[in-house]
Amino acid sequence: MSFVDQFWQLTVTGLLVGAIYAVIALGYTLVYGVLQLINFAHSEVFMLGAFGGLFAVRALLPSGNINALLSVLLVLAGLAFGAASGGLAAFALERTAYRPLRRRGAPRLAYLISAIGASLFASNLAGKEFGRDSVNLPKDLFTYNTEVFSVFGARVSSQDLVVFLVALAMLLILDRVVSGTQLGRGIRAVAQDADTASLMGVNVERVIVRTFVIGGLLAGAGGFLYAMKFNASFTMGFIPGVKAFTAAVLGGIGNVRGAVLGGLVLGLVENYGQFFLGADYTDVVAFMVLVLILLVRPSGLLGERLGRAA
Amino acid sequence: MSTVLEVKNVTLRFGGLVSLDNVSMSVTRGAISAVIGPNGAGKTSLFNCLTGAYRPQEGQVLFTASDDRQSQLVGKTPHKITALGVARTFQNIRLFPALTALENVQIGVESRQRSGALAAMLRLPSNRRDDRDSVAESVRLLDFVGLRHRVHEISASLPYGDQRRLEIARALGTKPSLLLLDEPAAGTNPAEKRELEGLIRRVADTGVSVLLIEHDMRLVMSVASAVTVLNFGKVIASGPPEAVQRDPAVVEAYLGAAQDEGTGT
Amino acid sequence: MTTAVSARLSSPLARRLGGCLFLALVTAVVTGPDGSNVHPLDGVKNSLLNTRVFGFLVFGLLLFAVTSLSGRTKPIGLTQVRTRLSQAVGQRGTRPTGYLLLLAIAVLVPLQLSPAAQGSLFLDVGIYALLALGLNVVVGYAGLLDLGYIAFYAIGAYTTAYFTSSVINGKVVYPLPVHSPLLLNPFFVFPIAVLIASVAGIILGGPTLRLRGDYLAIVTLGFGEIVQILARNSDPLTNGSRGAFGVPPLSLHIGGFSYTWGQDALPYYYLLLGIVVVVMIAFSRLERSRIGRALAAIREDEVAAEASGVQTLRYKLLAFAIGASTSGFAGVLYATRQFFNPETFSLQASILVLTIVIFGGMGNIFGAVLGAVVLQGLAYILRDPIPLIGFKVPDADRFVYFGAVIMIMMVFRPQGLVPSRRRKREITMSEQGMGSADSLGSGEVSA
Amino acid sequence: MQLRRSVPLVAVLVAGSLALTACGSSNNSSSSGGKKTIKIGFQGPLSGDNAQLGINGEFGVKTAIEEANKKGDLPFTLQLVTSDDIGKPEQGATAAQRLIDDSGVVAVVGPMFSGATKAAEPAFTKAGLLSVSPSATNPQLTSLGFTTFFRVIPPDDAQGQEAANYLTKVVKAKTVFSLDDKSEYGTGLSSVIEKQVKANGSTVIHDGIPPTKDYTAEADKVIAAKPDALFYSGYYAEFGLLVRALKSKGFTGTIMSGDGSNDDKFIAAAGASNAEGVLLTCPCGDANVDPNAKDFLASYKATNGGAKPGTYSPEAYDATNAIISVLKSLGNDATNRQKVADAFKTVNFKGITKTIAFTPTGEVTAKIVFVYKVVGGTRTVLGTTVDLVK
Repeated sequence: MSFVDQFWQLTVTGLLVGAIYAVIALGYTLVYGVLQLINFAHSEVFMLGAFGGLFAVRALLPSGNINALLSVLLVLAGLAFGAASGGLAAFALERTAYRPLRRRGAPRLAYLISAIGASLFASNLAGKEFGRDSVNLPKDLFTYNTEVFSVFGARVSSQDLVVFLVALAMLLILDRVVSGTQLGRGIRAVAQDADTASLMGVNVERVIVRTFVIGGLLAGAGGFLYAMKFNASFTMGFIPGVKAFTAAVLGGIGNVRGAVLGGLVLGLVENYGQFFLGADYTDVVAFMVLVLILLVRPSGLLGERLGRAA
Repeated sequence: MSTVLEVKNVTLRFGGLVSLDNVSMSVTRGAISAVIGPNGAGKTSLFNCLTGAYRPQEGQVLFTASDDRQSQLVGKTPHKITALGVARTFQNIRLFPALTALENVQIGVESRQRSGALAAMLRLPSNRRDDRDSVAESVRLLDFVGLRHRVHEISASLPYGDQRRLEIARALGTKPSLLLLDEPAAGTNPAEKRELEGLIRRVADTGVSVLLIEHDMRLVMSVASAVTVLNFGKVIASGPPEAVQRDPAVVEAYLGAAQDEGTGT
Repeated sequence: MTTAVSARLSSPLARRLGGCLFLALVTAVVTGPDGSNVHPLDGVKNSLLNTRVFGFLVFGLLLFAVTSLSGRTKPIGLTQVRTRLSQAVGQRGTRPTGYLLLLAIAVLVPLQLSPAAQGSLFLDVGIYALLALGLNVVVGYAGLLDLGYIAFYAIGAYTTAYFTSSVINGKVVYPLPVHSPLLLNPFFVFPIAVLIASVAGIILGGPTLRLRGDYLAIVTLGFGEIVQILARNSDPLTNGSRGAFGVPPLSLHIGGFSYTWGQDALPYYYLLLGIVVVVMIAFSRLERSRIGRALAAIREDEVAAEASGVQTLRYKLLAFAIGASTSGFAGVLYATRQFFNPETFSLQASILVLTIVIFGGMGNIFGAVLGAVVLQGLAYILRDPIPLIGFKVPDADRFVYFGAVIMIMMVFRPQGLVPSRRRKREITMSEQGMGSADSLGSGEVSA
Repeated sequence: MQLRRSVPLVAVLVAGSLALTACGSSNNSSSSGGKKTIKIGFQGPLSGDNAQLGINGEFGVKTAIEEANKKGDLPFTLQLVTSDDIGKPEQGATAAQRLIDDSGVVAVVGPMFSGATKAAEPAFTKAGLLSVSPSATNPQLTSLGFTTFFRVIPPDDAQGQEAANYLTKVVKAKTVFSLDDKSEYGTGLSSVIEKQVKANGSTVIHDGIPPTKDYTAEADKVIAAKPDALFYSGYYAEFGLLVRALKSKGFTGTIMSGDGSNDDKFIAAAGASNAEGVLLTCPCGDANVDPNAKDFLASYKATNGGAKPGTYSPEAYDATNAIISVLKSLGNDATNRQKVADAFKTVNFKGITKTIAFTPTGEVTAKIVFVYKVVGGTRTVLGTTVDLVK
């Protein structure tokens, strides 16, 4: 089992994980763009989205067999409910843990701690309400072992393909939103200079809330994808959260395309690293690469500007 | 007369943009010199090259310390350059806003001290001596710039003109042999300007060479003994103020700039 | 119609009412019955569709009444208490009597506590106070966000395990699969651990301290993770996740005198109290020295500091090394409680220390200690029924309450319990748009 | 001036808050309704990431206590006192001390995790308080001089050896991929298995992967190594995901895991079709499957609001019942910790998982290891290794 034999398999897996990292990373990067803050509670938005989508699909799941059309509809429903839960959670988060501090002009580290508190609160409350065991769908929406196609000999299951395509679609849509819509222009204006933006008639408060909600919608939908492929539990947010945060920094925090690139690079690096050094050292490799990249490019792969990138 | 600073063929580019184009000039020891030029002429870029904030692609900046040792400033970090004896102020005042006037100056003074962390934690005699010296020297400097009565005030709460002088005191604290002043008169009123003029002269009288960037021609003409004029990153004239003032290229540059300013921003 | 409703809803009073009622409902859910993953909404349903919810709504209305009538969101009495509290511990001018009184409390109160509370006072409060004091130098003084701080604690603990052995049941037990040829009394490990931890700090800081704010945060986070992963995976060196068992307790032999810190927590606590006091004195001197001023300068304006001759990188490195060595020192103390495993050195622990520092009041040594006492004390007290109400927080929900307290605290007092004066000024100024309260801000590169 | 006034204030605040901590844990055993109350402690992870395992144990203890109280043939009333150690060693000692401080506590079920056990036992030993772990399987634990420590579950070496024998002799695997979760439990188990597999003449490939959600890459790696069998040393949630990933990548070898995965939730996590044919070993009988445990199952559900027994619930139940049997035999001496601890050494109690009796070091004598197989979406007992491995 040489690296060459495994290369494509590892690449496919890496891109798949990377796409999910990227979807979560966007939430970090958008909020960072407008507030210059690490939203530490973003991982819990992701977790709540996962539960929302999963429970919705479970309630809708028919007892009989699932045909292709039905599975597509179920995935869409899960995405919608996941996104809605995530968006709602992000909205509540902004209202309770961020806005009051902004009104008081708190130092940046205070937001960080407030978000950590919110994160502890949300994840443990989810544990209380949804049980502390991991939950998954009672049956797969896609039949396993169905290889859709193979890329240079790498197997890609239909579920993986769906996860990847949906993630990709969300990334593209977000990119269009940020670069092409009025809301996107508002976000970019606030990211560059909140004071000037407000002088020029941008409602900064509203832009901030919407930025949170957009990040929440994405993370929520991403949470559903993740839960569909793996499972959901009240502690599920932490590790992907740290990874996605790393991805956002790797790409250049505040930079939308940087977050996507960072996510994919991190996914690939982890998988290649896992092959060479074993699973125990996956994170070591990932962080080593991060450090090396930051030493060469101190503000991430694509630099920082939200405005410039989109 | 010896020179304290020699700028030789300095060129600074940002991407395709040439900010400084083959600039050469020199500063005479003990004298007050000035760099003038319209907005965007490259004055602050030149300052940043002298103080290590920018690294020019070409050219040399040679500094001769009071002990006649010559060193190349290009490629050195700002604090190294300060340690050699070049101190600066900033165009848009950069004090440590939450610290007192005294503490601001102490930071400059203490950059020459050597007592370490352990000495500070154990409060060793060396540390106490350093502390005493730094307070005495800082108070002396505050007195020198006329801020004796403001010692314990928070720097951000000082009036604008006082902040300018405090910044000069902080720079003097590093015991420079060359002091670079970046538009010290910007935003000050006529009375403050007169005080500043006196202060700059007094600084020069203590043997510190001064190089200032200034917009205010009146101030430059009254204090400077040598003037270099920059326009579009090039030296277009240099010499004694009266000569420079009559230079047609300078007149042209300033008239053009004045028109720009009138119609522009 | 709708505009009228939304106008009414957006009026401050209506919004406050909504907020209070929302808070009441959240409280009802938090204190209500559990749900399960089979019926995910049952917990919420049973909490809200129940007569008890009226009690909470009344509470919400009361809250609304109190906050509206007093005309401000903060009850006045409490504010005064807080101000006095911060005056008592936040100022330089505190007189020796004040210090002595605090010290007397710290000495006498533990005698009244149960052994378990004493143990918690050492392991949870004391050690974390020491850790917070060290991190305060990094975050509070130098303004550097370090998320991998606990790694140095791990280094201290493993260094101790490497240099020591103990005798259990007549057998010599080495805590690690490898051990130093020269075995030492744990007291002699202190200097070694401090040295190794500070060297590790310099090795980490050297290349990375050039990075700005959040980039530094993520790199240090990575370092912390790497150290934990290495501890967990290097079985032949660290015994992996089985951890190190058999570090001997601290003992002192001077001439004929000898004393061993046994299993009881109290002697450990007093030793630690002494150490904490010494460290507090040392760090407060440090803050008031040229080094403290230089760090403040770096925090407030790095470019100006550099131009004033401050060797910014060197000072940051110094702050990093001081923080690291304090952490390493604490690691030795922790290790001498006989057993530890890599789980202790998790990212969550780093985050907890950071929370303590900021919760207590960034930049203030009293804040760091008070933060540890309050937060860790809270985590401990939540194990018992709340006095007066008699309500016992279910163990599994402890962190729901803990998180809520942190959040509420930061909302009402973002500067922490007892911020340092300098820090408080910086915060006020950054509100007015002057300077950055920490070097996390985009430290402008003069362009 | 203001300062002087504020210092006492601080004093009062600090002293008050600390005094509150003190009073919570100093209540002694009290008598109620004529019968004396005796407390049984429980220590385990009741909050944090591993709370579910702790709750499993707590519910098991609670079931046993309520049954005993209901029966009413004891000369005293039993009460449960819980102490949360979050499963972490740094909380282990404090959690233990809380139980020790409560003089009404005469015996403890727990600690559940090996790391917390190592941190807690010195205190239990010093206090002479009996502690019976339902789940700490690290082999080292009984050799560290903890005189009041017992466990009702065999250490990992027993299970590991049997599992390895089964794989090499019954499944006849020539190459075994041994994967652990890098936990104290997982690495302990995997190292025993690997040693035994090698001793039996087969090849071992080792890897470790800390709990994660994504086992895709690991599955690629396992498949590339082409082993005949894979043994996973870890817990059910991760094992479920691992099996899913392996099956989706087309792994056809034998998949096996140990007691940490022996739970119906594993089948849910893996998906019934993926879990089909997976083997599990456990030194325990499983309550949800074992016909002997039918009564327990009903009583557990009734006591705990319909919750089903999980991993270690039956062990916690058995440990508690063994303790109760000793308390019963001691009668009035049941309040004496030392006597309880001494009497427990010779306990002989037939529980639902096994007969609880101990070797002098505190290991349970019954080292029966069951092999389970997932058939048609449910776990079925194939038998004990004594019968299966010939």
